[in-house]
Amino acid sequence: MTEHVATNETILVVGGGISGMTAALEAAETGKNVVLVEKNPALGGRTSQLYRYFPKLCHPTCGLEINQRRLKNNPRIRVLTLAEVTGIEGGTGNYTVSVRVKPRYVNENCTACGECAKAVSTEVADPFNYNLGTHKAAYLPSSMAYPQRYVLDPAIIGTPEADAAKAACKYGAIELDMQEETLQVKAGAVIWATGWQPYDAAKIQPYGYGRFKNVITSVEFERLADPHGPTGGKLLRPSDGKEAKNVAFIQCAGSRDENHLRHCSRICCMASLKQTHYVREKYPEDGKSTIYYIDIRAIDRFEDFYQKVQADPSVSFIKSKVARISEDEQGNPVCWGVNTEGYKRYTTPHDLVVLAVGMEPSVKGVNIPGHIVADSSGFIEADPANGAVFGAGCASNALDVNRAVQSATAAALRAIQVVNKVAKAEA
Amino acid sequence: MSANTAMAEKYRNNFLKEIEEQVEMGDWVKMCMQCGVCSGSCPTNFQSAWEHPPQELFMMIRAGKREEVLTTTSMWNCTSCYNCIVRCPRKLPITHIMHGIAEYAHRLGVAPKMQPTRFFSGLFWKNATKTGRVNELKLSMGLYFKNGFGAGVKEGMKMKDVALGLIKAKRLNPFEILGGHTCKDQKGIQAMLKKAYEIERSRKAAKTAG
Amino acid sequence: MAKHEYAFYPGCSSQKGASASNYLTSVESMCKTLDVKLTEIPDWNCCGASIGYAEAGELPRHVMNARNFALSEKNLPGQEIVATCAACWLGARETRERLTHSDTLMADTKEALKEAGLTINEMPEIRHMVEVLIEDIGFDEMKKHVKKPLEGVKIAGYVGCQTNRPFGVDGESFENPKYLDNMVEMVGATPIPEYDMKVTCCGGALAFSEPDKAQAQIKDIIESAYDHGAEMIVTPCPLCQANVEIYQGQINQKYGTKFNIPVMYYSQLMVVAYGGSAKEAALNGQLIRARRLEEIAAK
Amino acid sequence: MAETKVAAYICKGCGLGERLDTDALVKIAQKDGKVPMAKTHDFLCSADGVAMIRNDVANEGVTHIMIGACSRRAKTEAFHFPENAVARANLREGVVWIRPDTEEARETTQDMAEDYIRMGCAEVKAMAAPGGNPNTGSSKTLLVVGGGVTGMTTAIEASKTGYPVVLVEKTGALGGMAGQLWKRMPVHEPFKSPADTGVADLAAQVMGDSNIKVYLNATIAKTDGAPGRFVVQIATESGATHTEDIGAIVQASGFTTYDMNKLPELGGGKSPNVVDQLGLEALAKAAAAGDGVIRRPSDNQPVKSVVFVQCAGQRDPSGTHLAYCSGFCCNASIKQAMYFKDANPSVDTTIIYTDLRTPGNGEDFYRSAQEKGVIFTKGKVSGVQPGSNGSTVSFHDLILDDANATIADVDLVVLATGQVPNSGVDIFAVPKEGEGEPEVKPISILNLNYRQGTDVPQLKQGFTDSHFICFPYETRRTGIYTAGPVRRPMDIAQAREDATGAALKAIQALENAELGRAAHPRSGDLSFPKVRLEGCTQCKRCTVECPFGAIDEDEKRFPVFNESRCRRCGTCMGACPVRVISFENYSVNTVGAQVKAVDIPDEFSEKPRILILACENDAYPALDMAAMNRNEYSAFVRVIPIRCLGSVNTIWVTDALNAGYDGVMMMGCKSGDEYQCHFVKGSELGRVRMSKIDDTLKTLNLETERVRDLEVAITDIERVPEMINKYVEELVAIGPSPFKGF
Repeated sequence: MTEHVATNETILVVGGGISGMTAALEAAETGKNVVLVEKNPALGGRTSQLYRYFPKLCHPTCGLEINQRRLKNNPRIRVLTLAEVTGIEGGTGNYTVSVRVKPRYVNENCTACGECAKAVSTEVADPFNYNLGTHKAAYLPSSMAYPQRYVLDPAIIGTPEADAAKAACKYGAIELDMQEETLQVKAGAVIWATGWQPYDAAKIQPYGYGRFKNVITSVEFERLADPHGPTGGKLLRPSDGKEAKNVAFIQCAGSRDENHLRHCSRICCMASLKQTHYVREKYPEDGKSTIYYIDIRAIDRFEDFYQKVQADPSVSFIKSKVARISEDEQGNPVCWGVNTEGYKRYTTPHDLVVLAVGMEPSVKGVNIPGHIVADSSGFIEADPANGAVFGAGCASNALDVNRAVQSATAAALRAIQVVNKVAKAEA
Repeated sequence: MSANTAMAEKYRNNFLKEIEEQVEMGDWVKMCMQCGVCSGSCPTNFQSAWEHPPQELFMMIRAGKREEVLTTTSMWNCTSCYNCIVRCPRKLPITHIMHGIAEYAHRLGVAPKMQPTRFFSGLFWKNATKTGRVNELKLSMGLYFKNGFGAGVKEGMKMKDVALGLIKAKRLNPFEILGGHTCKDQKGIQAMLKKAYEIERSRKAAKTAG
Repeated sequence: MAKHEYAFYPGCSSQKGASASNYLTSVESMCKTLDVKLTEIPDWNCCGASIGYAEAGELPRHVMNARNFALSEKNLPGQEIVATCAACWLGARETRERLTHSDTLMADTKEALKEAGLTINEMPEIRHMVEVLIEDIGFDEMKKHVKKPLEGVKIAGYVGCQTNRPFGVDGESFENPKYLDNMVEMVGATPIPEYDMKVTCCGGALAFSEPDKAQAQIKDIIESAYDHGAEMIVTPCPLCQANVEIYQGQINQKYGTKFNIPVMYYSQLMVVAYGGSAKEAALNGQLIRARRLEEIAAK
Repeated sequence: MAETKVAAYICKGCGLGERLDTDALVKIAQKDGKVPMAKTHDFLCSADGVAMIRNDVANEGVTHIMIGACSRRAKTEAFHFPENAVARANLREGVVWIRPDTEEARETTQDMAEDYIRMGCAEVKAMAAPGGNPNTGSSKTLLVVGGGVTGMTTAIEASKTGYPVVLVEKTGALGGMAGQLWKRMPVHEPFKSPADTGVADLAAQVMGDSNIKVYLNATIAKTDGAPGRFVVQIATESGATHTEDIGAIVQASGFTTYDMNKLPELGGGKSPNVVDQLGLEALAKAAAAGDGVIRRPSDNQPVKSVVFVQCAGQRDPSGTHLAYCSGFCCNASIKQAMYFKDANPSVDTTIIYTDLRTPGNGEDFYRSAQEKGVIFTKGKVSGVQPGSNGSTVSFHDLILDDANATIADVDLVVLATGQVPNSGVDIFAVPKEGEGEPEVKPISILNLNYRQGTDVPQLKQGFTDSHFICFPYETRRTGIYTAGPVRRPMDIAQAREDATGAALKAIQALENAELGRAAHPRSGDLSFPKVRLEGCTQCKRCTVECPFGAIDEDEKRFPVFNESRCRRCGTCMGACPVRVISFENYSVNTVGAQVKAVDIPDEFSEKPRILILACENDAYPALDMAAMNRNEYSAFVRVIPIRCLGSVNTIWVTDALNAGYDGVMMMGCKSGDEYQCHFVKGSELGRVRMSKIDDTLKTLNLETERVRDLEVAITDIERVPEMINKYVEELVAIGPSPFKGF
């Protein structure tokens, strides 16, 4: 990664998750200059917070390692972290994009030695772990963090803690007077890859997320299973740290629901099928999973994964949208509902309930700077009216990783087509 | 030919269409995706199982199980708590559909005769519309005496304490039996309702014809 | 002139000598304190209630409510309609929704109304009394008038169904509405926010037609109140109040329980807190007397 | 290139200065490492430190740089010297971060650091800065095989990007399967009704594009060469063969529908009134051409009732039919039901499904169908009995739990059969016992003139999909990408997206080929395998084992390296028994020299030495992250990162054991069906090779425990240190290697 001046032959990629990184890398490896804008202090996005991928059960960090190596070796990509796009002016082949960059308070001198963290005692919520845990106010976002550079939480700026951190750094890496700045970046095309956010489970009132400690979301469950996570990879339930051996997975938590998300989020069925594997992996003896579903959407080649899980005696499937959750004296969440296959009523206690929360675009169509055509869920549509702003990955649809990467690769080509035209015109 | 057989004839093998045209909110039935949230949300279904919970009724309607649907006691268990409505991911007005199917079965005279709520429901409406306002005493008496005088006295005795309590608390007026609260313009109300029934009947007939 | 004026739709159960007459009494004294003027809609009629469905049919049901709208518009032009009864409020609001969204239904309704020499030109707002209290008066104003805080009285807020679903009070959730707890707190008593039966159905009209089914549900509602240490239950709904209060004896017989918990209206709590007499609060209207409140009222 | 001058730079930052005797390290570099120039710096990755190195390169003629600082994964921007050979001795993550900061640990920690300096110096000397593969081709033309939606989209997108395209279609017209559809499912708000397929428009664009050369009624007779320099022979109907110079290839050979005649129990082939989805599209097209009424084939009467049977011959675990779900069929049946409802709402349309699969906005399409009166029934169809006036569909109604549900007098039954990929010859197919030749012999699509077979390897169920979730375009034939339903079951929308992505990858491949650069996953790598043919014994291991089919054989059975097909994994190098294959910056020597550079204490020292060969993609990062989390492990191990387990040459292991190492740990990625090796077969081949090492151990009469093959994932930050420490204990128990001190 190096600094190069952005021109209208540059491709600007918004979002440094797997889609944004892919789009940036594919474009750069085809010889184009790219500016990659990420709002978090490190690249990786949503997938870097997953423990395993379906259907291979391999680890997202493995692909992230490869992509980061591609990035480190490629001088054509300029990465801006803690940066957000606030405006897009101009048109196809000639955009000026305003990028607001928040202060990191740490410069490139940082060697990630960790002395600043030792000097700081303030703990702040750890968003990488969906706030299930905390970390120091001087922190490396994760072991895979790229750039591998510490961050100071604004909470301690102006406090003695910050001075202590500065004093602890031998390399002059800490700059407490860093200010927020807004850059104007020229670009011929923009790839919008801001990805997705989990639907706010608290809005699904009958499930009592927020009221019942042992009702959590599928993304939080990923962190529990991950060795890098707050429990060091143990499936312990939040209320009392008890081992969660009897786990319920509730599908369509927000999705396929006109009171919440109208669309099907596509990934949740596979994600829950995958997560039953976590339960079995951690508790081979007496782990037990129950999936409450409307339709199991193990689409195309994923079907065999579904068939494998179906064959597993520790997993049971109940065709039912759980009506409500209550809590019993032991703090077990109790699922109430009717199995619609032959009308069987149930009120079943579990150790832990995992809500397979739906996907919504992190930036809804209407909130994207510029006039972008999006569907009713806020996903960017492919539309000539969008000029050279191309949606990629989950900003364009509810996609699994594989499809998101395809989408990002396609978006890269569309952007390249534009900057090639610009180059031709200028030649 | 009874109203029921007439309708059965008319809609032969398309019970769904019959429901859509003849039942209030019936055109929503096709929108159900069988998630079962209504059945799971229904309080009486958990206190004392419905023969067929809402989502199953919807499926039975699509499957043309006319007889079973119209004669079941199920809908009559609805307490109008509206849990199903607020939770349905397809926004089906389930409470109203339940009432609608019940009303239709009642209209066709195939609803279970002895279903107490069916009886009370009719009784309530007659009571309320007779004078424009509900006469709670007559309402309860009417309910207790539905199975004749003897049964009525027995029922009434069961409720003796409750009744006396209410009277003592001035929340039940024994003299209501002699009239009680009424609206002034009863003539107007009757005429208005008569018209309303006419219109509704003709609208439904129109659909049948169409 | 009063601070707030509304067209009032008391509903059948609130009439003199009817099952919720104590509700009306307490509401009247409450409104006096808060300077709210309720003018009864002349010759109003029954809303039909949800239970009327077997005979009501669609149009007649809406016509009944529409008649009240018409009367209100004619006699109390420009005033919002306020109901104290959950069923009346819901019935009227449903009619309002349906008529606004269906021109046919509107036309048919007007045609029927003609027979009673009435018509509707504009749809009135239909408010429940608790909406008026929370949105128009506000907790701060309500609190100002508290003279005798109901200190140490632990009260389970039982919201029930029809003031809560499908419309509910703005900003409240269907599963865990908080306004009733807030009102309990406002009058100086101790709420029980974790009371988990607050929106469970009392069985509604089935209490009459199929008592066994309804009473099974009522039992849970009362049991949970006791489990949470409540010494009384408060509700905004006449049918809830009646069902939960008057069958306790029968439930005790059937299940061998020893239920004897007073079930009050929010308006009764407020009147007592506002320094009103037991009579003004219609405490004599309880089958199960609320001794604690009577004591406070007597002070 | 100027003569070699090696310099060693040792950083004192990040606690290295405090925890290690860096002056001793400098001496080691000079004495044992034999480097003429060795320096320390307090903060080597700082601008000043980097400037010092640059200056030595510019003014002191330094060509080879040995950096003793942090992991090669850290500070890559600072230590970026593309012109030079660079080795990194990992003193931070590799030494001080995994060792306790105690007096008693100090000596062993220092030993460790000194060895890494020795290894770094030895390695860098054996390296050269890679110059790039000279054997390049410069064709910028894309070959697209298949003229369906996928192929046409690829061609159009590539042309739009400025690259000429040759499109080969075996039939007489463009359009493929989509060309047979009346309409497609909508791809824009409001997702309520069927939309135009857009096929005619695509075909027109292709035909009107002077940059796209179209061969109809044509097939690929032969494909020779490599990315950038493919030579493709195209056979046409006339019998004439045309030769095209091609840079990269996109195979969009599409699918055929599953043969419904294999489903007699569902009425397949039993009645003209039982059709598959394509059959219905034909009826709909005919209707559209006429009065718009879809008629039943048997008697041309208007269809009044139709039943759609989902998953017909699909999602079948028994192995009789397709095991997978084709993904598009639910939406397709919904669309087709709308054909009827939109024309005449009184037609009864029922879709019988087990799981309705309408992802994304398909949910709106589903709702729209319900609004239009399409009836959805969750059930399993057990049979379709065609009769004189209509068929009877028997099914198990799963909601009403009625095993004997039926729908009678059905005018038309539509079987939603799935997609079967046209992926050519399965080059790895092993004919099953007893079975002779399959009834229809698969016809090759590409006719690759490759040592390893004529077509692209298949992944599962005949699809040529990538095995990698993060990298959907990974085929095992560099510069050849497959797209559309041949790769994975998909609908039109996804096929078009896929086609566009494939076009980019193909363009990228031919551009890289011209620059002599590697493709993914070592994209940009300029090193490439060099072979000393005079030493070659024609054993064929490299040609057989190369996971990417990069190596052919000449008539004298010598290996022919096609560098631009190569992915630089080094599997050939690992396979070669006579060690004649090497890369400029990665060879038997670069690793071997490191193995030998380690100072082996005598058997009385109680300081065992264990060699760890760690895959640079997963195991090495795992060790780094273990260090970042300060998970300590034994000071007796010496870690060497390798490109892939497949590149491990057994000589390294035997050398190590001969040199007196007490044990060797090999850390590679998961192999087998769910392999996680980035070079597909690399780790598997490496393991097969190592499984044979036991014989060698016996001949040396050493315990088999002395070589340990381990599967390591990148998340094993807790597990790896534990494994290391356990292994060290085991070896201590066994006792020192008898080969010490020789």
